[in-house]
Amino acid sequence: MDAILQAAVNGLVAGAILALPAIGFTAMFAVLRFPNFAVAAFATLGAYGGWMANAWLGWPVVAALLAAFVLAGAAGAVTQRVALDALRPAGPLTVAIAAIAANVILENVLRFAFGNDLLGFDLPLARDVRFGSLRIGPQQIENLILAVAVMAALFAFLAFTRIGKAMRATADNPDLARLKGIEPRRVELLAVFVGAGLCGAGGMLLGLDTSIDPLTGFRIVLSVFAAAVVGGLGSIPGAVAGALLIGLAEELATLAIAPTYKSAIGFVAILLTLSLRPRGLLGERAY
Amino acid sequence: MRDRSIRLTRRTALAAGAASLAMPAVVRAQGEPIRLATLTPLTGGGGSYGPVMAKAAATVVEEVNKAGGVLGRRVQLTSEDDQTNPEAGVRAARKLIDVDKVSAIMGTWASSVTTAVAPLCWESKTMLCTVSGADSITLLPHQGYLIRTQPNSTLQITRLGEYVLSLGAKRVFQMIPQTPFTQSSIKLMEAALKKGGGEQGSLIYDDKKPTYRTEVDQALRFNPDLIFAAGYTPDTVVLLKDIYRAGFKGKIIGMAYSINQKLIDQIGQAEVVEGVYTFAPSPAEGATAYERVKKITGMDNPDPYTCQVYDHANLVLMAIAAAKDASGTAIRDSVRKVSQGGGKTVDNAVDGIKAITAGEKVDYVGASGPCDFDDKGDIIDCKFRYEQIKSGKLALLKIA
Amino acid sequence: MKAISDTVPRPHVPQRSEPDALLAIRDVRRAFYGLDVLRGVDLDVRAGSITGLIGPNGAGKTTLFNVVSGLVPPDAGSIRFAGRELAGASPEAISNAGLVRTFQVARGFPRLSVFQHLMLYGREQPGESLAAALFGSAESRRREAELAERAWQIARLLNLERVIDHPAQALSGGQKKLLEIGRALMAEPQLVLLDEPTAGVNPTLKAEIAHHLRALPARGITVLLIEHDMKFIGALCDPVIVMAEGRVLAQGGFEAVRADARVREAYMGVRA
Amino acid sequence: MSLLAVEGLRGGYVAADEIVRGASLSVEEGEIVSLIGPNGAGKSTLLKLVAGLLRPSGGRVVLQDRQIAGLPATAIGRLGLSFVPQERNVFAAMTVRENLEMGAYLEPAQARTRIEALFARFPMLADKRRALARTLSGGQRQILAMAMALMTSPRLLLLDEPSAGLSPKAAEELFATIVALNRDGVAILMVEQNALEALTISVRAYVLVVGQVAREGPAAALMADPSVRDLFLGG
Amino acid sequence: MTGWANYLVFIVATGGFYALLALSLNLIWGGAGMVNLGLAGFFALGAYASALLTVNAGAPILAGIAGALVVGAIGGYVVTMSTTRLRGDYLAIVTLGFAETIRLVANNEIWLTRGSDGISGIPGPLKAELGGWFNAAYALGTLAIVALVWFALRRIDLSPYGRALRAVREDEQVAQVAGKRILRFKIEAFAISAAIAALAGALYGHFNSYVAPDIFQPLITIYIFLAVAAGGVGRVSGAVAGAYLVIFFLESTRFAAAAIPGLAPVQHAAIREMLIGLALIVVLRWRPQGILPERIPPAPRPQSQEAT
Repeated sequence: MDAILQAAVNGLVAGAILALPAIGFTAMFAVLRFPNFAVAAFATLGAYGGWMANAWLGWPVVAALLAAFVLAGAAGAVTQRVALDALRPAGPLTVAIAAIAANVILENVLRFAFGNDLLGFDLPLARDVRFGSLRIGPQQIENLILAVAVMAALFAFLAFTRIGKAMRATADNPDLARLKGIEPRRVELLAVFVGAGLCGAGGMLLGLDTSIDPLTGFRIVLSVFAAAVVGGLGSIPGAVAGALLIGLAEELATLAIAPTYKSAIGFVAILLTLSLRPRGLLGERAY
Repeated sequence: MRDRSIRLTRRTALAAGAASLAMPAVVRAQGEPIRLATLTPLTGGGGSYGPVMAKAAATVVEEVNKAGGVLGRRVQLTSEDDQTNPEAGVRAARKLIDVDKVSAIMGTWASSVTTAVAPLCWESKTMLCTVSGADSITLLPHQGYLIRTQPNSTLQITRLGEYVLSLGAKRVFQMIPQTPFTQSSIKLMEAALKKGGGEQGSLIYDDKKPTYRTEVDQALRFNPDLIFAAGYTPDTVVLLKDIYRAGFKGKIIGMAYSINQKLIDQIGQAEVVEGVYTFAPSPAEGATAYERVKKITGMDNPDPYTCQVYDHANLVLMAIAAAKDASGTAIRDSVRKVSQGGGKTVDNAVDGIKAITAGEKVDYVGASGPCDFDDKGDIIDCKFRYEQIKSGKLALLKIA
Repeated sequence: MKAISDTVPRPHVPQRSEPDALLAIRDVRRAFYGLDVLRGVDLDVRAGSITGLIGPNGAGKTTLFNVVSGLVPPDAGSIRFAGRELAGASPEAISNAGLVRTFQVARGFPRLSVFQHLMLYGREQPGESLAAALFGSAESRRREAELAERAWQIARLLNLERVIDHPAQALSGGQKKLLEIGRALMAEPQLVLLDEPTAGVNPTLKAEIAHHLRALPARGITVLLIEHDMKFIGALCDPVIVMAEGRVLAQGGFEAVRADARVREAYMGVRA
Repeated sequence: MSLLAVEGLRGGYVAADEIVRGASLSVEEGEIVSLIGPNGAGKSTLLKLVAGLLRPSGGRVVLQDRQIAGLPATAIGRLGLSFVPQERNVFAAMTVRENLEMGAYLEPAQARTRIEALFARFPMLADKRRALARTLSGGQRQILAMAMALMTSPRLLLLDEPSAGLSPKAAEELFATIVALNRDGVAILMVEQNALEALTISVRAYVLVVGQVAREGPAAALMADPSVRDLFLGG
Repeated sequence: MTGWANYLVFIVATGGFYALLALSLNLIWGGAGMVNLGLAGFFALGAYASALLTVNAGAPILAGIAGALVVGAIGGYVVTMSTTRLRGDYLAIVTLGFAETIRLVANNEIWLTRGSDGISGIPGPLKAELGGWFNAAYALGTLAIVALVWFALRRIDLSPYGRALRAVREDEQVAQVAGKRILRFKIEAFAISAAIAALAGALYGHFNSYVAPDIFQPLITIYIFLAVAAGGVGRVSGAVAGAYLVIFFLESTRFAAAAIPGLAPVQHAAIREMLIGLALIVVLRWRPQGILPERIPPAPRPQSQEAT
């Protein structure tokens, strides 16, 4: 029983971190209508960005997180402008393939610059806090708070700012949005910036807890896709729910099956969702 | 810590560049050179070891060339990347064997790469010197074209089990990712512990996960007094952090190839790794060859692989000198003549070749140990090095 | 101008015994997001007729076509075609049962040639099995030759011979419309549903299309068509069915329907 | 001078396929003008050409002395012309209030006061300000769509079949709303299937047939003309 | 055979495996408009199936290859079943996950796959008899199989079956209305495509006598996408041409890498992979039709035509 509770706590923390890139992926999909498979590289880029800010410039975690967001977001926007935009008339699958190519390029830019060595943040590690038989790490709590804060900021951005509303409007009804004077290209670029930025923030939180190398993002990418699909592609609350679910499922599953199959949980979740409820938990296009 | 890793990269970059630029000119001047190659993981999972390994071999070749080469010929060393990936390894090996026509390939690291490349080597009569440890490798029908300087898993784990018992641990939990030696590691440890009345629990984990909290929980439920962390550096970093967070108070032991200075720097907090034991086939600490490797690489504690590949290069060059023939078969037939069986003790190829040319019998004692091989190509006995991390530094406990 | 029946050999369409309703629709209902688009449609299409389906925008005509052709399943109701219940059947099953439709905005396969379009619609293609594709079969070659012959004749008839190897995306709007009709002809259906066959077509071409359509019943092809051009309807269709607000309002000869007060109101938008 | 003058307008969805073939019409300040005609005559296409959603292939569109043919829809919107599409004319997943804000996306400064004014004018919207647009009834949705168009304080409103899909009662209410709006000085050009109802509230009307204006005149006169009725049935 | 000749033989054979993978991708991407981002997974599936059948069960090599075809087809069937009713993006995500899962299974089901040890000693056909000529003979055999698959796929392409498949690619709904059972076409095409990828894997294993999970990196899938895009999506010959173009590119960068001084090996490798990604984007952007664009086969002229 304790084991289950403990795994559940771990799963929720993992899920909260997973939620950021999952939101990013789903938000980009909602506005641009193609799956941007470069999310792995965006997450890795964010991890390196945060690390540079922290280890080189000595920035504190929150500032570094902002740096991670901005760097990954900028990379996303540049990728979109330079490589992907021109391919959109050829259909979403072509863009998705190009996004994979972009992922390979970005990952190798990092490899070129930093090599394959592991990097770690300059932060003290603390022992876990115990609540009865449950334990949770201060870093986890901090990550949880940061993840929730980023999500809250995102929801506030979408709910209260003019441009955030314009983003939702474009995802909802692009033709009408254009008619109302909302510049689609600007909104799309913003969506990519925010989406890739969230991936970057998620990547950095991941790096905080663990370590960073050019494959940091790749390791979680299947779980991210699973979270987005389970929640319903294009639905932001869905991505949050999906991420928590996948986080929980991955941790709980280690109690039942070999831990080596953790990565396969996402795949199974995707298959189950598509077979039983193809539009995901919350359906597509819901905000 | 960051400075360190960058400096390392830059230095290897310069070395590699210099090697590739300098070589052709020398070759033209000398006619038909002797061709050798390193095939190390410059990228991928072993990417942090390969570059230094390649450099160590390159330096040996450089020294020999400076001293006039072997059999009056220059030695040309080609360095390829196996990407820690057997498919890429096979493609690279093909190129080395077919295009570069090398007579020896040195330094293959991952067991899977070695297993994939070995058949190409024995079929083309190319010597293969490896640092991979999986038992299965020397059991391949390699017809003598393979030697390894790394003790095999059986030897390693048996010794480790004895040591663990000597530390007073009775309940040992092994946490290990899926690798070629995973099964044997668990089985051998189990057997070793049983002999001393110990007990083992084990868990195989996925080495690509960002956190191992639940896995650690599972380990703690076994109530171990020692955890054997048998992964590679990247996953062991994560694992040790999570073990620390979980408040584990028992002992931890791991392999020195993963728990090294890099890992300590990585974790960055002495407390987390304080008291962790490491275990490794010992480089011949204090041996003169070992001191040379230190100088070449600029590392305080050169890792065993770098030492081993340094030995590969020396052995191969001396074997060529002894056979008066640079073919793979010649190397196969004469490598044991220079590595063992008594004679003048030498610690580098320049001295060795001089002695051989003078008609002396030599016995190489390398940076990784005495370098004596049995018929299968396995190293005969080997010293092991036991260290413990004390305030962020690896402190030597014993070599035995 | 030759009508299709003059040049193309009659297909072996089994003659149906029931003389009357080839298609009988009863109380078909369909709602989208709570909006009732079809509110209980009842209509019959007599075998051998060219039946016109008219009505103001939003009356549910195209939705009815979508339901009948299987693209949209009905919420309720029955669709009997040649004695078979089709409600809820898959589009391909309906098509293979001999009921083929066209689309309002000419839709097709932009990168396939005119010839390929025509061939695609050929019925009974043994060559569409993997085994036949890989190993070839006499049966498939024979049928392919037969269909090719027919495709050429239809292309010639519709003046598409010149562009037979052009991809559909390179055709003019009118040619696309003709191709739609050609495809329907290739399928040798018992019933063809035409969604605005003359939308955006010039008067000359319109007459040509009417000419081709008029020849269909003689070949055993019954026609149900949606059209906005009343002249076209008047000249071609009998009977005419009027839909409004998701129901059938009137049915009968063109003049009678035109004179119907309810129909005039529906078109002019008078409300109760 | 007319508020809107359209001369010889041509165009369609595809350049090669003209649906509007040289139509001319005008709307004066403060008028309600109806555009009626049989199905497929090109009425909606004409509105879209005027509003800038489609690019005309020929002809002139003059809004208060300015040639606007070929300008993008948003630029035309800023000049005082608002278009209400027939379908998908609200942001379904956003609240009523957010919809209105999007209506004045280009003029955010005035948004707050205008929303208050519209809430005063349409109490239903005020009541439902936090409701998602997708939960509104058909009639309420049309009102919201028009209110969104009014957020830019247009001089001229283009309505594309506002009563399509509405129940008779809802349609009646909608027409009443249109009349009320017009009294406040907004000129209206609307396409309606519901021709008799539209003519009833209009000053003038144009009958469009195969992309050209076939008849025009005072609404009452057209309503009385039997040949107009015949037009719809292909007489 | 030694030296350059042997190296070239090796390249020809490897290019042949890539060509089969490209043919596999081309069948569904060009033919039916579906994508398979898990090509490496099907490649692995075939390699393991044949290796296990021949090494563990002692089956003859031909039986192993046949087994690979069957297992590949079943794998393709399973993957498409859950997604055929949905948009293509979902299939893309599922195939991505499939490849990763195959790798996990290969790594962990040690009783079956020997884990990351890999399976060595996979027999090669007539290896003993051919001796030094084995590689050359095998490369030739691979080429023959590529030619056979090329021929079969071209037949499919030009047959009524291929025509229907293309119709599915262009507009599923209209194809349905035209009476085509699109589900059957999509599943069949994907299963055949998966079987061809598996065939490539089986051939790979018997050539190199060794398979291991690490061989089947996701990057291979990118290579093949580049091959098909560069060769010409929808053109059977284009896939083969593209595959050899890519292998040429990959191998020549190995020699070119030394030309850039002052870089660490890691950086050389990074540049190579960057170039692959860049090339794919450039091709998609500026030469989407590839070097051999898709062709419309002319309608066969009927004999009676002259009469009219």
